[in-house]
Amino acid sequence: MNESLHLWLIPLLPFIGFLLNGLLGRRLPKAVVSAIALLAPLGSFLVVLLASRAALPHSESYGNWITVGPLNIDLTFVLDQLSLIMLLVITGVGFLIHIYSVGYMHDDEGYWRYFAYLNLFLFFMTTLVLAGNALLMFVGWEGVGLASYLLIGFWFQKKSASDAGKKAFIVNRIGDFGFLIGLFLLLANFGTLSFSDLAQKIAANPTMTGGVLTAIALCLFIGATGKSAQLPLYVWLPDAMEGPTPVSALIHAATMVTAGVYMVARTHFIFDRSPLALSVVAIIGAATALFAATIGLVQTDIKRVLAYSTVSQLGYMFLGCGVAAYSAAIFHLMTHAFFKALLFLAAGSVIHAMGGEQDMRKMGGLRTKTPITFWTMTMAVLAISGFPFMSAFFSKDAILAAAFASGSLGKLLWFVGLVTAGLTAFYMFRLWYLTFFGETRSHDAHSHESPWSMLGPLAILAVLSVGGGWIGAGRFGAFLSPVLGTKTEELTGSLEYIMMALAVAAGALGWFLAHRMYHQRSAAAQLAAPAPAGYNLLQNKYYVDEFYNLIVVKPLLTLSKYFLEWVVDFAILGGLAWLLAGIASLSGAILQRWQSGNIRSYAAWLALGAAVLLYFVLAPHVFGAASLHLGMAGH
Amino acid sequence: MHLSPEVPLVWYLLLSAVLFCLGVVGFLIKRNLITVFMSIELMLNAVNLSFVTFAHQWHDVKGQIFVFFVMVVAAAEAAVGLAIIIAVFRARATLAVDRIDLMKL
Amino acid sequence: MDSMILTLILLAPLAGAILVALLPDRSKLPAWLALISTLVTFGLALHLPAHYDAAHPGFQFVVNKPWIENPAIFYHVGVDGLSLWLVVLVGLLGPIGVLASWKAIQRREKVYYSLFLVQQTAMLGVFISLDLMVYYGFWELSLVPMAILIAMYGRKNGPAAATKFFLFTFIPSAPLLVAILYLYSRTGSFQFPDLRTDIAVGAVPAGALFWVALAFLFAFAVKVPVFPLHGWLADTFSEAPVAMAMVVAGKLGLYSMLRFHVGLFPVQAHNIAPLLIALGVIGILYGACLALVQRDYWRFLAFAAMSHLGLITVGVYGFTLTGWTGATYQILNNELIDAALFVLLGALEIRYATSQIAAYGGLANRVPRLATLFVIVSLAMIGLPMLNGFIGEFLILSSTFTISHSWAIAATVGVILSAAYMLWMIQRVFYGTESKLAAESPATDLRLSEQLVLWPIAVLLLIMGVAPNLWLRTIETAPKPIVLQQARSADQPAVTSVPMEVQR
Amino acid sequence: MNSIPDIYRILPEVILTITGVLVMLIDASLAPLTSRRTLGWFATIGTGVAYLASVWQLSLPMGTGYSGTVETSPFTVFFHVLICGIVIVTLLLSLDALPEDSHHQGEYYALMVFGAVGMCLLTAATELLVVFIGLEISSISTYILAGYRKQTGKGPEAAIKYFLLGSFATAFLLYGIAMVFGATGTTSIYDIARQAATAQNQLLVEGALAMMLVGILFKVSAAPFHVWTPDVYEGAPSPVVALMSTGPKAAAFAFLLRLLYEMFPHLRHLWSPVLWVVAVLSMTIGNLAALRQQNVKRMLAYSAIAHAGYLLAAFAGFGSTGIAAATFYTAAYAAMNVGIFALVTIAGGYNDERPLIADYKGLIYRSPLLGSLIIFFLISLIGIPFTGGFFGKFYSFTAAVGGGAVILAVIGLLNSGLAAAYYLRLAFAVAQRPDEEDRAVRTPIAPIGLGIITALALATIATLALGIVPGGALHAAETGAHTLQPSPAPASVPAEVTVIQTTP
Repeated sequence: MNESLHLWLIPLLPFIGFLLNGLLGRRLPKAVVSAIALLAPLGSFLVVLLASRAALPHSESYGNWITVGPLNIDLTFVLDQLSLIMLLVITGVGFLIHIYSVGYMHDDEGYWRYFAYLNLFLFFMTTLVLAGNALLMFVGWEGVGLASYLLIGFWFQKKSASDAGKKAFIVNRIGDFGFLIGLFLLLANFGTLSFSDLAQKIAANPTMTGGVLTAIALCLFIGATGKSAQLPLYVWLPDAMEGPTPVSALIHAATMVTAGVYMVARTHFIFDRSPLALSVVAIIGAATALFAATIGLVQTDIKRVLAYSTVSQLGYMFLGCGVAAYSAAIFHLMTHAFFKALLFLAAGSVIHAMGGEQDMRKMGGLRTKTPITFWTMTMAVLAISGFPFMSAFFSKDAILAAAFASGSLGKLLWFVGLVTAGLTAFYMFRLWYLTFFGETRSHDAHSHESPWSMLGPLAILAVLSVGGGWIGAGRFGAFLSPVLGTKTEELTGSLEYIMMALAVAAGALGWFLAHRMYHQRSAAAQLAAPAPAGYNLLQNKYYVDEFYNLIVVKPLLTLSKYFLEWVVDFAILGGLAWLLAGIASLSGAILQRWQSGNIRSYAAWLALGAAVLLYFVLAPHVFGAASLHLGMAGH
Repeated sequence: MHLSPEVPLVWYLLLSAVLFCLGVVGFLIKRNLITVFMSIELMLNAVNLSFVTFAHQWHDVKGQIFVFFVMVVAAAEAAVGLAIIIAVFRARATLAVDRIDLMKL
Repeated sequence: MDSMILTLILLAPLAGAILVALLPDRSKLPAWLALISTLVTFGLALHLPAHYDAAHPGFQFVVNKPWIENPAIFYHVGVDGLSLWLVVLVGLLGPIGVLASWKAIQRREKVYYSLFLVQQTAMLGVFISLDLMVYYGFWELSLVPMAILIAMYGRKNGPAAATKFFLFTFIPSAPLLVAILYLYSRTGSFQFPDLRTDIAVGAVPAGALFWVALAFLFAFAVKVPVFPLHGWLADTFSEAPVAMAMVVAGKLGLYSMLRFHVGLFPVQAHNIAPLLIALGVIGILYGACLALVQRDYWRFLAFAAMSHLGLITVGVYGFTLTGWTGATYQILNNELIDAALFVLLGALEIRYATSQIAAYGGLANRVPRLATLFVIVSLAMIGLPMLNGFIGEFLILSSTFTISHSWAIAATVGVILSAAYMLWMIQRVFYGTESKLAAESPATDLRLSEQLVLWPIAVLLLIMGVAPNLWLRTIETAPKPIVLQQARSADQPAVTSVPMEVQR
Repeated sequence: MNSIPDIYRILPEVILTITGVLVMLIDASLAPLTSRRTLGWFATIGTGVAYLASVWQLSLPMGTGYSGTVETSPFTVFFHVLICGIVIVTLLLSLDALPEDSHHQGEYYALMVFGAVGMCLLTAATELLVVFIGLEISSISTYILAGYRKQTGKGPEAAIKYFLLGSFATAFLLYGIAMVFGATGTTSIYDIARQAATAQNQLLVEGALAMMLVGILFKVSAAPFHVWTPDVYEGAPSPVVALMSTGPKAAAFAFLLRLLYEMFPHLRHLWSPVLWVVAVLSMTIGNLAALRQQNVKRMLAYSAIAHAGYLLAAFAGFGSTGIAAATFYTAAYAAMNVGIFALVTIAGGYNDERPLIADYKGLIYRSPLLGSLIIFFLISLIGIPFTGGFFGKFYSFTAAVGGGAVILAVIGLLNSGLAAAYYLRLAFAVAQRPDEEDRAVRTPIAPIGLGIITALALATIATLALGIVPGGALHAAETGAHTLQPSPAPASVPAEVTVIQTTP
């Protein structure tokens, strides 16, 4: 533990940015607001760079948060290879997106509020990543949920935006419910939540497998599915596109949604001990990937396509984790952050150019009008569809290889991954063609290129998307090994190349089909022709939202309104109280009748009372001692 | 021990109890205020009888003194009672006990 | 000074009440007097935590003078870790209540503020008195000002709600008094410390003790309110003036449960604990579901409060150290949050004169500060980490988890529902398209008197969330003896929050 | 032992009689039209002197006078003070309440004073004859006072009902006295106490107990014999009801205490269950019947019946605790009832112009003093702590629980919970916001004179004092109770019982 790296600065700077902008932003000029907002991520980024030079892992504790009897939670920040990479991605991409936002949100009257929330998000995300114990991570976990709620519902006048915000927060909360139960299990079984202690304790008793650990792992995974929009709880991410585009780029592509993957990686020592949990993670990952990719095929809103693409790519990462290739998953997380952020920002620039239009069917021919956006987006499209030597080519391939290498289930999941890779290529190039090629379908043709403050980040991200793969190709696994351990089975040389070839072939097939469909003929609904039923199903996102409404929301509301409120609260409880009052007042009324006002009836009651009293007092004598004659001998 | 010529005291007590019950029944049955009032006087006199009997039995003059006081009180009650009955008659022009039920419930 | 402080705290609001009653009712004079006397009380109350040393737990600032000799009633007051912060809380709620009703109450201010101060005295009396009769006296006295004010200032049907409120608490307090008298006839003392030792020693026969404990529990459960006995809550919240409704629910009942049920009858309380945990959890879910469908926001707040009080009840009857500490801390949190919500909704009612949620919509633009504060307080209520709601919630749920997994999981579902109904509420009132009412009425944002109340509370919520140890250190000392006593008594295993003795 | 002259034993009664006679004489000599208020003041001063005389009696050594027929002891002094106090307050009340034109006011005051004589005599008597005479004097004077408002239809009806039923019950009492005389040959309470246990014919003794109980329970308006109370209270003018519901009742209870604790302690196994049943009946019937009552005076009549029930509960206590509790309750009850009826006189009007609860709506807005006092007395009647009512009930139920009648205490307290419902209905009607067109708002309240002010002040101070510092009154009640204990029965009555003890 050499000298302190002031890790607390990393989350604190964005928090100060949030406070300044939040409290004073309304009165500050835009320039000052953006200055404060930009300094925060830049500052944190520099501190992270400074800290990366030190010997890792490095943990600092800043005193005690909660101490009650046996429970003892400290404020500890841990910087190791895993959190370093995450921090670099968060603060780096975050900073770029902040710069982009200056341009994108320039004429929005809630300008200061937007940047305050963005800084708040960075504060919580950095806390989540740096957290040394699970409870502190949970603080960051719910904090980013709050930030996403505020940012999705940024334009709160729009009912759809505030609805989406509420939906995101509640679905996240359902995930957090699982996370909490996991925390309680950990606390109940190990008495502590600190990751290092947990790792020691679990390592300390190897016999403890099955039951408890699987339960903990699965509960934590429920939390992850909530936050990272995996199959059961993914419904909030597509609606989250109601928020401003840079928000989608930062939160719903690069950083927040990856928190689930980071959490699984951080607690890999639990998942490793329960194969069942791992296979569940893998299956759900692969299933989500395929499921989201199919929906992505038919979306007409440019941001919805990217949203489903994110869900699909996250599926890949969980597939990676599921087959215990955590370093591959994190590698894909990093590369995905770069090209998906770029895709969203480019889409933002396209929307900006189209004057707010998001429907791809009304776009076209932007290749000439916005060349820089076109070229940067092309880089990203190539990267994501696994074009050889682009970033995804390396990271996705690592995951697929790891999947293929891990048993029969792995091979099935590998095949699903392969198909998804093809689909990914198809819908990305579909987007590419619809947006940039063919003649412009929109009536107001004055779309122009975005200002440099937006294009700069695009360029940087394009470079990272291309180069990202090279950085980690060979060395990524080794770099993360001290934290995540090494992945033993490596494919033999020839098998690996076949894998690569197959992946590239799938990508090419996807491109070719998209080319045939959307380049020669400009009509968008081509794909609908062959399978109208399928098209409608996909168009309506498998009716999942309606299904959830039907199964959960509607019955809950009707139950509580009609049964709980009317029957239980009003009829039974209220009725009971009313009944008691009724009996009392009824008997009161009867007793009142007793006062007939007639003197003789009063006297009758008096006499009756006297008789009863006499009877009670004299009874034992009259009957008991009948034999005793009245001994009144007289003289 | 032959039966002494006098009537055994217990008969007097039974008589006074009967008179008392007659008074009570009279109070319940009679419709006219005056007769109701008289039945109360009857009850008081029944008690006087038992007082005298006990005084004789205990050879103690205290019982008879008690009787005098009871009579005095009965007289006072009669004065007041009749005054009230007159007031009721003047206010309600009736002596029927059942008609005096302005106040009920 | 230490021995006098509690009597001073008790008499300050009473003196204020008499002063207000005597002086004329002109130009806000009663309001200013009330504000001064509540601030004085709060200042005095702050003296307590400053001079309370957590090193050796037990009652401090104790005053014990005989008052009546035949049934031996003593003026015996004192505070320990449990009641210390509750006294400070009542002190804090005083000025908040006065400021909250500054604009809301225009008529008969003299009667209003003197009764408000009498209510403060009664509540302070309940928290500091250690003689069961004096406690019972203040417990009943706290009903009267509340009932009168509900009757006088009721919005739609004051008297009916006031009678319901009064009878719901007054009738169960009858068996409570008989139980106290029975204990007195058995042990010859009303003092809490003596009773505790006598009962532990077995001076009272077990059979009767069961009924006595039940009588105590029944009276307190109605006051909390626990699930089936909550008939009065919704009506009281929708009829009572803001400053009074703020103080009615929760703390009196819960404190009494902790002190006079779990404290006096640990064995009986332990036996009945499962039932109460069940009722608590049902209360959480029941309150949450009903809050989802309420149309009037006062009733909404009533059921939301009931849901959170259910959680505390679960904490109280978890019989773990963390559970008790968490429950006590959560009482503080909840009262603060409810107070803030009451002030905010009161502010809305002053501006828009209706409490129907449907009439509202899109207010965020019209009253941005009010909206921001409402969001902050709601987040604290649903237990967002970094704010105070989360700490108590986590402590209670984690300790209950060690007791029974199923009930703890059911209680944790409440976390989801609480987010649902609070966000639904924020959405309907502040976001979305601007409603007719919001558009045309010339509403202004928060006034100084309201901001003066709300911003300090918001900051306090944050501090209590980030640095809870300031409070937990003292609160933790209260339940320790009971836990130790539990551990000593043979039949109960040491019920701490961690069954396995794996401790750092 | 009888060193002091007998006259001192009955000094208060003598002073009262002189005052009464003088009032009558002066009244006769005054011109018909001049105002009789001075007579009222004269009567009040006379009673005041009697009050001082009875306090002075404390300094006398305890003992009986007039060959054992009257007695002065702390017990009798307590009741003398109480009765004189009640009469003073009622006289002050009537000074302003009686309208100027009501004819022969002089007799009104004289009758009140004579009534006081009767009551004091009843409490001081240790001879059944004197008991009978005292009872009759107080009854007859109250019969006449009940019918004072001759011109209304209800006045005479109340008088005739009270008269007929009263004398009917007194006849039973008399028959009881006769039977006791028959069984023991003496009518002196102390002699009876000695001989009753070993009387030869127990049938007669128990018969006497039953018969005397009927007479006394009627006077106290306990349950089966209560039917006259509502009608008479409604018919009689309010100041008279203030006297009737407290004075004669206190005296009757004093005699009941002597009867049960002094004369027939050995029959406890008989009269204790009877009183248990009567107490429960009176409480329940009194409270239930009052629930639906709209007429304020009738409602208070039912409440008087209920309070008789609470008082009878004290008789379940053994020895001095029971007596002290009952004595204290008569004082507390008297203070409350006189207060509330004084207020009903003012608010309801002399001729009951505003008899219904609805007429009291919004009273606190029209005259805050009157309104808040009504609420205060109603709260004391409910039994809220720190008022006389609470400690009355508290001691009564402590005695009951001490005596083992726990169920009775529970029923009693649940009943007082039920009672809160109708008291609150009146309290909240007074506290409610009046809607303008309401009839009650327009009729102005009579200006409150000096007499009523002092009457109200005395009643309020008494109720508050008995609530906050009940120690003093309770101590007096206890010393009284000790004196009442029967002198220990002589060591042993000669074994063989001579059939007839012939005394010369």
